[in-house]
Amino acid sequence: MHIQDCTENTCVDQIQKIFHTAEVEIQRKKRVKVKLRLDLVPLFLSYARDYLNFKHLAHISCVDWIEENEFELIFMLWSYEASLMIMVKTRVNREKPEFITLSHLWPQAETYEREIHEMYGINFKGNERLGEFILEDWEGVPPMRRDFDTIKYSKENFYQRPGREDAQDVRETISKHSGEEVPDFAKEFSIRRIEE
Amino acid sequence: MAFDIKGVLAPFSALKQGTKPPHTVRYPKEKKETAARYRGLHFNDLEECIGCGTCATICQNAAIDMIHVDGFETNSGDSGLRPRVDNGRCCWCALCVDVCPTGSLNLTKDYVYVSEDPDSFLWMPGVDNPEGKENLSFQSAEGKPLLEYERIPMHELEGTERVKSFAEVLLGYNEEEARKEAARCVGCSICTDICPVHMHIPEYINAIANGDDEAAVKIIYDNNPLGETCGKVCTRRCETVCAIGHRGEPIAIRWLKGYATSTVNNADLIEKIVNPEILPPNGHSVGIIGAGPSGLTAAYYLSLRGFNVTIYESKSHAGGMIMYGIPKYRLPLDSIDKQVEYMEKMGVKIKYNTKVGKDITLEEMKQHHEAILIGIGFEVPYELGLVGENEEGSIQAVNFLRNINSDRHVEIGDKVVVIGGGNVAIDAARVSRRLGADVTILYRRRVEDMPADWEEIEGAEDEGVHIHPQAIPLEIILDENKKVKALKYANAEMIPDPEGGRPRPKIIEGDEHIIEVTSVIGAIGQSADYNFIPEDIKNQIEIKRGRIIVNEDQQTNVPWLFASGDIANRRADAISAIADGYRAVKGIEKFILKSENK
Amino acid sequence: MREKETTIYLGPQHPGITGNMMVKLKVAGDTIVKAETHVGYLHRAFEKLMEQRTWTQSFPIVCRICVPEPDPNEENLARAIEEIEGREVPERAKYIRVMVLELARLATYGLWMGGQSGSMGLYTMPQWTIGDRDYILDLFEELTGGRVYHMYIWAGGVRRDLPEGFTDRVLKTLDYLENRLPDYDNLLFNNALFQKRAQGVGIIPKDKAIEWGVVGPPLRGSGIKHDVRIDEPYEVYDKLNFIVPTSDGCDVWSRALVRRQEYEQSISIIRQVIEKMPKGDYYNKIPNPLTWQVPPGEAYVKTESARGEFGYYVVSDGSIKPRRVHVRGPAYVHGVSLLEKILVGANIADVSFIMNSLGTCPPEIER
Amino acid sequence: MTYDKNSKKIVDIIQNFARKHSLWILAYGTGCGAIEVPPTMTSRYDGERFGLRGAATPRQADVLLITGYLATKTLKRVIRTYEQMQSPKYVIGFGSCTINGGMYWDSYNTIKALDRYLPVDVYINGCMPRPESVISGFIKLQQLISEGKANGAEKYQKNLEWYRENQKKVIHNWKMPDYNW
Repeated sequence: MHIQDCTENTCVDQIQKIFHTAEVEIQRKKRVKVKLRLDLVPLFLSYARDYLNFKHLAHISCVDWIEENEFELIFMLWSYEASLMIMVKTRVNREKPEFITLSHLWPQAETYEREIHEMYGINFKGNERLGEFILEDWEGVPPMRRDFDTIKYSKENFYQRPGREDAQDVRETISKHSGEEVPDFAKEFSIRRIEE
Repeated sequence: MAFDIKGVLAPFSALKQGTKPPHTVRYPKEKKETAARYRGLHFNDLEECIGCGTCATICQNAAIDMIHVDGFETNSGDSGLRPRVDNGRCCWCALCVDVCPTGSLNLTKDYVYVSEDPDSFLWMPGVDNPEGKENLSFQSAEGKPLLEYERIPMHELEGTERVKSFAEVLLGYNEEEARKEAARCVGCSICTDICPVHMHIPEYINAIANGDDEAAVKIIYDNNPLGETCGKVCTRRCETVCAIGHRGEPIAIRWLKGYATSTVNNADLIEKIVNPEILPPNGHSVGIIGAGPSGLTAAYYLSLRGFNVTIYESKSHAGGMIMYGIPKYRLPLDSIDKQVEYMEKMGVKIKYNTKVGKDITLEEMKQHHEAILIGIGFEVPYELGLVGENEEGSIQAVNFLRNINSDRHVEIGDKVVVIGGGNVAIDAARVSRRLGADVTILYRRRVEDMPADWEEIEGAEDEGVHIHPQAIPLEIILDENKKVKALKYANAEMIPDPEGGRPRPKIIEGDEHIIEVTSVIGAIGQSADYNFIPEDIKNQIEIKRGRIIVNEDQQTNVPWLFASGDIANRRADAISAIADGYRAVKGIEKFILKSENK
Repeated sequence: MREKETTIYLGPQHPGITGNMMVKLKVAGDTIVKAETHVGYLHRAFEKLMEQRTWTQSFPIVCRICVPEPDPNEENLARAIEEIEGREVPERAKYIRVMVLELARLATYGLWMGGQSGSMGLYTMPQWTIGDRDYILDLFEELTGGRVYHMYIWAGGVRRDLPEGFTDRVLKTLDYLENRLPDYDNLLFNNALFQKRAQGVGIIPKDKAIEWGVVGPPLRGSGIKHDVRIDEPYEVYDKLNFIVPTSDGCDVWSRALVRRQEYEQSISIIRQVIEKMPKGDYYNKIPNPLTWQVPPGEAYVKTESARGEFGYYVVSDGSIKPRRVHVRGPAYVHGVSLLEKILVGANIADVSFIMNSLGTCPPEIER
Repeated sequence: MTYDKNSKKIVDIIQNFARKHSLWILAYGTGCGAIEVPPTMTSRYDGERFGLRGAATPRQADVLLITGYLATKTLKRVIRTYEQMQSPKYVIGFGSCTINGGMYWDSYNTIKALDRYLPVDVYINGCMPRPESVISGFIKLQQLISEGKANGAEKYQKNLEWYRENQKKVIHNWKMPDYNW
């Protein structure tokens, strides 16, 4: 079935008819948000592409929800006919992140997957070009993961030009002058610059 | 495809460009003027800059360091530091310019910075390019400021509504307003230096902004156990130096403190939230005379440090001047009771109705305690020095306020004149208004010379108090029953002081008036009563202009005797008294523990 | 007879490569049999850096993502934050934004014309177009204070109001640029050499264009009429009259024609904007930038940049820093997977020619 | 080519005079600063007035313009490019990020101080530097050349081991031929 004049509402109805477990909502005009179980996503994407006419894969993104020990994968599909975007969201376990490739549906999905694999360490089964993409000789935690500390890494690995050690903290200077002793539980609440 | 003769010839039309003059900018011979808001190198007006470091905080490149510059010392209102820019980091986004609270940091038209030495790109705007002032280009004044310069207004009762009762005038921030107001703060901490107590202001404000009121309360109680009182009546010198105040309205530090502490409405809750560390008893004992702000503060922190503390208070309630001197519409009494109750929970013992010198002598106290802190405050009013002053209908403001706060009836009639221009005078006037009288304040100098808070003065005017500046009372006229009937006063003109001091009032001869009154309230100042101190000790300590001279530990010339509060500092406000009490804690601790080690 | 295959590494140091990337070519004779793109030479980890910066501090970073055309980046981040936060933008700011975006488009096309003709050895064209582009940069300098990185569009509106008499100078520059178009036409678009060189090269078949994720002028050069400004109008594009030019050739020439016509459309859009621009406020102030928390939420926003659809996926967890900003530049697809496909069968000499026609911009691929 | 300060003074002066008026820039846009190079080189600012020209290959080039931050991946190529260049050769650090990391100071993928890895003769500060700044940088380089002070290549040769050590610290997998210096 082709829905040529698919609107936000008909799109939601249609999806809910077929995918009962999907959480579908209209985020705003021209944006439909679909939350799905991981194993249903490939099915849903090919359904959206072939039956709902969402032919354009606009984006694949990934968010690290480290607090919940999960990665969120987001697929964005655009229908040029309906001028509508579906945002498909699903969660992957962070311990053993795996998903299957979409390059059979959209060849350019391969590029997105290569990047997400490199930056988050998610394995896309079936994608043969996973491996070095943007980084070179990278060892250790994939850098876009939240537990990778870029400031620490940069400090340890790159030479920083000396000469700025004499910088003073305004808060400390003033409390030293006035004799104020700031307790530790208060220090947590100071608006400070980015840790250097 | 056919041979496209036109297409082959068309490009040759470019040859006609050869006749046109080139548009090349012949740099460096010919310099193109940069645009009016070009973002070039920085310039910092060192005099305007207060070293708040907001530029360093917002810089996403961590390009700005705060550095000490000769000629600028750390003092109230200036950290003494100035920004240094690392041009190896800077990206000229000019966020630092738009965020600068004083507007001292701007960008100039200069942009060429070429060198073979990579270490030469650290430089101090304003120090290294004093000529930059002439070349200002991208300036914060031009756009909308990034910071919020307008204070969230405080709700208060209408003037006509206020005079009907002693209900609190300021209604306080609600949660949303407090968060919004707190979020204006840039966290620079300039304000902490001028605060006599050096409260951790940026931290508790940011805690409020983050929605963590309990943390804010804990931070406030770290060095001020009367935070709630200060949140209502502090003279808030902090707000006078607030970085935001340079181009906008300062953060409402006092009201925010008031908001945070008012979220905790009983002593048990305070104990639960503050949960201070209490050291085990160390066997030493300290006696404190007077349960005013300074005495309570000292007692509280000494208790936390393991001392056995007893306060001797002549009246039936603790609080001193904040209990008996500040009208209820500014500071409800249950608020003080709550704070005192919390302190008693923390181990502070208060002996009420015990006047030192009468119920117990100083020598007797000395036998029980290793150190004694005097915090008796100024309770004896200055006399007006007018004829008829001691007759019926003439009262002293301090006594008047004390009686009112003790729920005693005072007869003042319906026409009151208050003499004086300080906070006590305004308090007396506003209380009289609430008792239903028409009130006039007579003050020697101009309104702008009045020592009272401008907010108090405005509040009084809103409530219908008439302020008559430049008026000097001459005589109280009595009726046949020796009751006050009228007041004679003269108008004055201001004469500039030849020595550069503030102008003095001088009576204009003949410009005398008589005003009918039912009461005259004097409020021209107070002093202390030192009669309880035995002569031999009095001879050893130094008393100057009514105040006991103490060192930085609040210690008098008699090592075991300490003094704090109004009798020891010239500012004579609650926050200075608290600061004295806090300092005395350290002094007493040092004194007792040092003698123990000997 | 099948020729022996050789591997050639084109770039990263190669004058014909746009930006800094590498294409590994397997060639038989001078015909490309297989192409493999290698990127990452410009990876600065912007997305990671933004997770360390506050929302306001992210704005100076995003404009570095695409060097020739930084404004769509600022626009996207601003619009994403506004969508999450529900912040209103004053009408005047919307018009100013459109003006800035269209001026940026003109500047980018100027650079593109120079690159496209430079890659076939026509060096007069860059002297003209890049020199003329400088007049647009002068306008930017006057408006924003910076020639290249503007830091002008930000959440809530724009940073400064228009300087006095600015619109007159914009119109004057537009007149100048419009008068230059016949010269450009004579030198490049009517040039028989360019036509011969460009036609039939770098084919993106119409039926594959959408499937391959092509956007912007290359998509329209394959005869498909799509443009974010029409499909999902942002700011005030729905109040302006303009056409979306297309061309059916599917080759470099078609893409050049599309851009050539869009150049004129942009000029017309800016003129309309100046005519319709209302007076009033230009910035709906954000709270204190040091403590500004954007409520939790997410947004995917798109802007039509000169090279095509620029998408930003922004997630906020309610803190003062972004949780995630994911940038989808048009070159992300054009410069990697698409290039690998359409280079097959082309000549080595056409590589840089085709890359230029796609508007490949490596800094936005790896960010 | 070696530089011996004690001899052939006049020859040096003539050589340096010739060198400073013919600085060919290697066309390698290593970073975002490359966007201000075309305006510098084309009609509006016309860098050819100073003898600046683009050169396609390292072997023809005199100046390596490091236009901004260097990702470690690019650094490897840049080192190789630099070593392929013929003396006399000069390096110009272009933009703040070559000096102390610029806005990428906490990035895990870019080097912060260029002079640890390559001998830099002149830094042009800015982000981006205007074409006028770029020209000023080249004028400064010309001045250094005529004074005989632009001797980065010599420094590199002398301290090769030190440079190598630094380079290998950030380039984890060194799979490059070592040139015979």
